Amino acid sequence: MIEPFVITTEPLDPAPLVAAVQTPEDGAVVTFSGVVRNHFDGRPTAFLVYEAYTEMAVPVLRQIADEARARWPIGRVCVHHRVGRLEIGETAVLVVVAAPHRDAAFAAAAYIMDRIKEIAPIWKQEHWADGAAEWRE
Amino acid sequence: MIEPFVITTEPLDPAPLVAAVQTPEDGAVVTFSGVVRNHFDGRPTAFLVYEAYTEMAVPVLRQIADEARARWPIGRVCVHHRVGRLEIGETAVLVVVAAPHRDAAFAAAAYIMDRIKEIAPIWKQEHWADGAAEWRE
Amino acid sequence: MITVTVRFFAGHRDIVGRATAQYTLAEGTTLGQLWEQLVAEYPRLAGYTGRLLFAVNQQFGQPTTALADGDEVAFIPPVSGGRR
Amino acid sequence: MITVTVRFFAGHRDIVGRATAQYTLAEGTTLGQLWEQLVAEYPRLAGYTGRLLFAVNQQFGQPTTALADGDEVAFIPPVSGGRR
Repeated sequence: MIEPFVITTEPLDPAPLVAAVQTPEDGAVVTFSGVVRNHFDGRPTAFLVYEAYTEMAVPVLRQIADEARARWPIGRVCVHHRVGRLEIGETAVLVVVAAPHRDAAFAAAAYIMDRIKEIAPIWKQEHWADGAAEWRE
Repeated sequence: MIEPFVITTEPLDPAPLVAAVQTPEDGAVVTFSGVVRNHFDGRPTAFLVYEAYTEMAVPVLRQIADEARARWPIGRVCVHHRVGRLEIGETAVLVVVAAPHRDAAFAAAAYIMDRIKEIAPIWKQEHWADGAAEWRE
Repeated sequence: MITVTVRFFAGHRDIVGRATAQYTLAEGTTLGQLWEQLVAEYPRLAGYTGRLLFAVNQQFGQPTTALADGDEVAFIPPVSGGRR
Repeated sequence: MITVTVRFFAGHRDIVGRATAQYTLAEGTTLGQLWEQLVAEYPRLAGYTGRLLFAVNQQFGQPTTALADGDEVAFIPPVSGGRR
């Protein structure tokens, strides 16, 4: 049994989430993976540290999924966000949306990611290759 | 080594495709899974049969990816389409797009699916639960 | 005269009853003319006129595309549909 | 008087130097008033005024939200950014 909304220090794997959202009603599953890039605006990144207000972030993720469900005919949604130190190429967030048809699944997944960036209490600290560090705000 | 554009009778697994598209430049990977639904416009489906003009479909998939790349700043793309008999819940097509930023990855993945439905020589035969069958046209 | 191979898929194959056929045609025959000939031979194909794609040697063509000896021709019925 | 717990995250925690603090406040103190008090105590927080979210007991609140004894308050600095 996969929890739909999770904040975790463990590496993220989309496969069980995709399996968890899919029902026989759904013709479309869209998975968004947010991955740690090797630079930001041209400045090389060494690694990232993500931090969350977990007790609040989990219900906020649920709220965001409910917002999406009110806007588009979608099925199940999973959002798992990793926290702690992440290396280049590691997955920071997975958003998985199932829907009967693909337009709704795409629109809802994009919306959920936008809203996570707007209101989910999850922060990213960029550790630059030159040793400096700063919270991305 | 994953071929980017494939028509296959084998079950599809997104994991190696996601790994194949991802480079250190990419902050976003969008995966679309097209899945066999249990009904179409309310009529129960038993299973589907997909057929492709494989020698043409593979270059057409590549062309569609190039069209997307001309429109949005994206990285690597994989499109794998299954053919043969597929049961309810099985994945018929995987479209995986990596990009530096997520808007381009979402837009390109949706565009690629739309174009596949428009021009890729791949056909779907619906086998209804009542025993009838017809090509979806 | 030229000889071309025609491949039939999906609904077309069901109507024609086979997956490939060879046709010997006058030089300069176009894709559109070959399609008309097929419709005359298999009247049930007529419903596809105007809603199919043309291909020669695995590349999209036009009704006006002239055929050459040895070409592989495909008339591509509407593809797999499904709501977005 | 009421006592509330304030949790600090990310850039706020770096400025304040700790992750939680308890404040004893007059009855009816609002989230906005508590934020003003924190800015007075930690002037480097001032740059966040107008671009942060408020939360009480893990739910979003407004500057006008009145606090109650035992509340857990969080001032949420702008979240993780990144271009779309």
